[in-house]
Amino acid sequence: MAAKKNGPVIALGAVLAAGLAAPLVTGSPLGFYLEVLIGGLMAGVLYSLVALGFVLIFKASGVFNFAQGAMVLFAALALARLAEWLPAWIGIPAGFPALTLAFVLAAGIMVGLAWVIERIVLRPLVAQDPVALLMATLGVTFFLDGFGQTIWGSDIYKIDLGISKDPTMILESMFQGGILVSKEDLIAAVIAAGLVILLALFFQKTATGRALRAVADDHQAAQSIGIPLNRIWVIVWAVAGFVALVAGMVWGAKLGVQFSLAQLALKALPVVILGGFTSIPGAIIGGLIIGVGEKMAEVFLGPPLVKMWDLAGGGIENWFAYVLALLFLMVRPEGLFGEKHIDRV
Amino acid sequence: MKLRISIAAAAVAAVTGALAPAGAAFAQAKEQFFPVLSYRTGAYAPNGVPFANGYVDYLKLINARDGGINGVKATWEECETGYATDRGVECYERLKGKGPTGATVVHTLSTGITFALTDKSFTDKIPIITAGYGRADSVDGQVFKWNFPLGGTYWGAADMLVQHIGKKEGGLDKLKGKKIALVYHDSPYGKEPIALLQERAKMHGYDLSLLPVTHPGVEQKATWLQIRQNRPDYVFLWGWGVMNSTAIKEAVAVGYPRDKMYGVWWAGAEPDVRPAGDGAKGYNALTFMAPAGIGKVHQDVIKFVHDKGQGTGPKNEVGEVLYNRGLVAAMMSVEGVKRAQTKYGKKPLKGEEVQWGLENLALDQKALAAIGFAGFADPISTSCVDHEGGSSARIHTWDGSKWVVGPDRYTADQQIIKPMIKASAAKYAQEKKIAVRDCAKELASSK
Amino acid sequence: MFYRENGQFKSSYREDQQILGIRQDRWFIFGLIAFAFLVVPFVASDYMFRAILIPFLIVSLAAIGLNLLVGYCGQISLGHAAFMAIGAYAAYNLVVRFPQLNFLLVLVLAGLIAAGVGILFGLPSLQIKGLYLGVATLAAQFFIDWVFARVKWFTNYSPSGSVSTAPIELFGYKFDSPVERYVLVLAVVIVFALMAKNLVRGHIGRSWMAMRDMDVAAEVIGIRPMYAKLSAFAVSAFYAGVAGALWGFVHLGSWEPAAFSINFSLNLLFMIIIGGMGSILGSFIGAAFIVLLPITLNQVLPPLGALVGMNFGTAMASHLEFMIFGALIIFFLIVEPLGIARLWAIGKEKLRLWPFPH
Amino acid sequence: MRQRKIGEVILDVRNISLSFGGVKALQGISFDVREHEVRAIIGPNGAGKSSMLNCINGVYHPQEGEIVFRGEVRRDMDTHHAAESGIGRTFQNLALFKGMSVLDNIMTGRNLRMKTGILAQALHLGPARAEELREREFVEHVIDFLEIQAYRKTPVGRLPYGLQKRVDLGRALAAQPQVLLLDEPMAGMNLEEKQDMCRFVLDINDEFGTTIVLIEHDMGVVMDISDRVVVLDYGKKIGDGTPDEVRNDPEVIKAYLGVSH
Repeated sequence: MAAKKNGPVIALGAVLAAGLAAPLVTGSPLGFYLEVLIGGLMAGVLYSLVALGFVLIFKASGVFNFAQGAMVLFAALALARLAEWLPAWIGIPAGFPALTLAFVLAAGIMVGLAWVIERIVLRPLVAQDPVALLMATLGVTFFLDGFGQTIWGSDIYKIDLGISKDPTMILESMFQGGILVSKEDLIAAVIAAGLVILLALFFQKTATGRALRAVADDHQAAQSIGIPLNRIWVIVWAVAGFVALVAGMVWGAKLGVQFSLAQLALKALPVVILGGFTSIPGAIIGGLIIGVGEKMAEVFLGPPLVKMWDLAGGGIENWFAYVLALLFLMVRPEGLFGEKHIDRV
Repeated sequence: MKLRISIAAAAVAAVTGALAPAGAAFAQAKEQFFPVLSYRTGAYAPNGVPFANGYVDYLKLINARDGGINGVKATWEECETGYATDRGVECYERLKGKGPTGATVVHTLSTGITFALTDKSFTDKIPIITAGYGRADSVDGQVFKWNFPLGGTYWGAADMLVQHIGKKEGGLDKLKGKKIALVYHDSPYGKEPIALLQERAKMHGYDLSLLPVTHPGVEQKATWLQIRQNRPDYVFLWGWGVMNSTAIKEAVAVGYPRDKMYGVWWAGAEPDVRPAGDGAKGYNALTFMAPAGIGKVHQDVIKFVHDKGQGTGPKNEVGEVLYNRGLVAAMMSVEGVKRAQTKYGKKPLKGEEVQWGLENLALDQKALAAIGFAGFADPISTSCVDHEGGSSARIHTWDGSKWVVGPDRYTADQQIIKPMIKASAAKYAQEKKIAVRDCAKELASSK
Repeated sequence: MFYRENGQFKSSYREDQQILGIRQDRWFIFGLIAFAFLVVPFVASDYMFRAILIPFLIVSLAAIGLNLLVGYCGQISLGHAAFMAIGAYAAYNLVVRFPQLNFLLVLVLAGLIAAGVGILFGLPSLQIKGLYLGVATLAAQFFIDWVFARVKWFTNYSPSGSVSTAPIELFGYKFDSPVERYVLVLAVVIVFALMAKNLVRGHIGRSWMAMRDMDVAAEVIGIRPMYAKLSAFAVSAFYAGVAGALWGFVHLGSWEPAAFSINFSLNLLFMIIIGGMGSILGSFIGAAFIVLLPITLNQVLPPLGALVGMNFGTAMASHLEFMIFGALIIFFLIVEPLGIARLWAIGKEKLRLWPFPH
Repeated sequence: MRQRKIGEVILDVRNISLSFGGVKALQGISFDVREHEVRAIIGPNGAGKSSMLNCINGVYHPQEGEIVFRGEVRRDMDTHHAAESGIGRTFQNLALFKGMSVLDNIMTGRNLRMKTGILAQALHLGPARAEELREREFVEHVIDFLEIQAYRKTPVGRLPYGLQKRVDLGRALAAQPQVLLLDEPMAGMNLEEKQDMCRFVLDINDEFGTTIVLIEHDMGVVMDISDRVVVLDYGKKIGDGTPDEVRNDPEVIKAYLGVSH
């Protein structure tokens, strides 16, 4: 019975593992292979950060928050612009001090935003159909896109964390040509890991965090032990806003802060599908799988495909994540860490 | 409730406005109307804004300094396309009937919109200027009566880049076995140069790899990993908006030398390099018509427009690459009208009349100097057969704080491009069932 | 007072099953159609036709298609524009390769090809539901976009990847001017809207709605989920395909895959949610809302700003447009989560009693 | 008094076992149902009654055992096959199609018999129209029978609970099943509504000759209207026989009254 159910999962895993190993077998240099792997992991970290925001909100309020991407953009814009303006306004030195203060202010703004969203959007729609709530978050997305550009501007802005962008070579003795890593990527990974630890501590050790977990498990039970649902929602949206700020900072530092940041958020959907809608570890591992999968596919699978069918260029990473998530769904509908759901009649 | 009523009222107003015969009230006004399709929001705003500012500033200058185009006041209205084709079409439809004579000439500022409007131009009879973009085959004025890719096309641009690296290598024959990667925006814009690069690859034996980047272009990790693996000798960058700066950043991250990177002229402006910081040092791009810098026309803009508090954008952007290109684009519109006025008189002209002006442009160095564009625009001389009017460009290099223009001027090799244009235009004419003009005959009958 | 059904008796089941059971409704709709055919062509401007009416009608058709799937059958699709792309490219290839084909036939064939692809991407719906299914349709969106951007055959080896269509000709008559095109689109859309209405009031429509409302119960009374879901995907994709072909041939004239991007898909979804899920009329209302609102805001905001002494540039107007659009979506959801069509129905019910409160 | 005699065994459930994960919902249940009889399944909450019905019409697939329906032996049923071969069903928690009117809900019961294709439907061609009218006529008959004429066009969500139950019954009835599985048809009803429902159940049995398998908690009702009773407890069968036999079965008494669980 168990073997029968897990059969397809194992089969898919085997195919993926084989795909992962294939480049090595066909003679790609190990050093380069590792670089692609690292590149994929780094992209995956960024996906994970956005997916984390989705999962937090979905877990606590059952709302699929389409606006997470817009929140990332909004937070990043706030951070970048405040860091730029603060020195002129209050005369603190530009660079790290201004950035720190800007970070604190931006976090405050995200909390305020969470409060406003709860008040104006979620509260009137409480107990509505999930689709209506999803749509409402789409409305929030539009609003934030316009509002963010109005107050922060629509140019490309820099977030300068003061990290060198030049790559460094490591392990040159082990591989021919060495492995290229960028310090920026490493720091991004460290920040992401730090955030996850922080969240874990928050959920495990603080009273609020425990309350949030209670809500996630059972709304009614949580209410009956005296936790006001409204406040919980504000808190969880604020936490998601904070996660968005961190994601925006890391992304913004890497790519520059611009309107298009919000578009990357769509990638979080396959990530949460893969990881399960309610699982924080799922969001992280899902993000990494998607990141590695699509970079590997693009670099190693793309060129042969282009040759074989005489395509006009590769670009399969555009759909790879979704197709991967789809395949995965077909064999395991509840996601990696999701809860299984049985229909009752 | 109140909100809803006012929305309804607004909608009614808009509809009736659209229904009313456009411009009846202005029939007597001595005005020439220029629609301005721009994008000041969205993923491409960083590049769209300075261009639009330059364009509008020049029209303001014409009115403030010269009192209009030979006494005909320039009017304009901006419409936000967001770089989206359907919005662009809507904007065009909205603006084309405005002013006493309708839209004079339209700059689409997007290859996608160009494709869509080209179809409509045959019935609307409004010329489309695509200075340095648009469809390459529209050089053929016999098929594309209304399109004017003035000053250059992407086929020309790609050709010049190949010439440049050929020269660097010590001869085009030295390109044999070299590897060139094209990193391009995955849209008609980015795909246009492929045909020419493949044609040239056949001639010189270099190896071309194609690396598309999806809109908006912030995800290029895999692209640059491939570049790191293949180590092409040169990378051509055909990007727009945030894609360009991202490409440079990713190049830094994989350690690809920036001085081996060559951008098209839309990937060689300040917003493309500034976000990359020091990493952009050594990056090259084509520059056609208008390099960065201040010339006579800029001084005029500052004096007549900005100093009067009428500047469209911030003053310090005057003289930047894309701003200058906006100025040049507006200059082309105005010069087209001026030329047409010599035939039809100094009054508001119809698009159809301006088409003649654009087709008979003869802007030599002297004429350009007279309007303040010395050093900021190249001579243009168009005809019924050739709607491009000359195609030349230089390479400029970012030194970390400004663009440094290289010494060599390249001209597209028409021997290669002409037949491609002919073939492509003929295919279009056949698909669309368009009657091809006979330029020799038209010329004879007009004399 | 005026909207009352007193004295309108049904003496047969057939009469009772009419689409518009109430006489006033019938007059209203017939009047509207007559107005659209007989009056609009003579009074509207080119701008109205090309920038508003034609896109509105085509998008309505696509929204009807999506509504059949999402609103009637309860299967979410986040990638419906991809099926429009299939229709558009299918039509393009049919016309290029078989130039003598009648345009109406091309439309139907394009729809059928889209329906085939729709069935293919509907297969996951047999196993997964809700947002999970949304991912399957997103996969369709991105994969199909990619195919048309990459496989050169589909664009007839066009160097720029953009395709251009030939002028539309039907029975030797050329549809060149905006008015002619409008009438053509109007006729197609009305016919297809009527067919959609017929479908949803018949047993197939009932099997879709049964799947939507309670899939287990539907199975128990003998509705095959596979047939119901896949037929919904097929019909829905068929509509999208026809709409896509019209969008390409009649509205754009030339296009690239970006014309059918994910944003288009999301917009279609907005339309049916704002207009009303499970309502053909709602599809039209939603399409009107989404097509007209941004354009109207874009045109109305600057003069309104000028009235209060503010001068917004196009950038500001465009940001405001985003904000108001987002705010209105939220507003409508709060006022009536079931869409404008529902508000309309409530209004009609009130009108029936008017001027008496009970 | 009854017009139709109880006949041969029409449905035979043999040794059915069903488990979810580690939870054993049913363990080796066997019983039979004869044609035209009213068969009740009773038992405390969680006894596995609904699971039993779900196995019979294929919503759940038992791991062991077989189901014989009209001589056809099946390892497990699939829902569609069950419906097609004449097993109808109502639900414990209302499973009506909330977005549809009463008429449409009951019309779905006729879906099995409606065969016209998509194109005929879309174009509203003659055959499609004729079919629709024909089935409508039958459905009107059901509506008359259940006395819900006034609510034909009302969305079912707006009806009071008791009437919704009736619509649920009507939908199942419209399919003209040979065996009708009723899952707590009277739960949550007041006395009057219960009496109505009893009358309908008996009338259906009588007028249409439909065999009825019902789950019910109200012992009074069960004892009044059923011919034979199966008693389940914790997934096991603990009693089977006529109401009188069951009532006096010590096992059953223990399960119901004795040691509290």
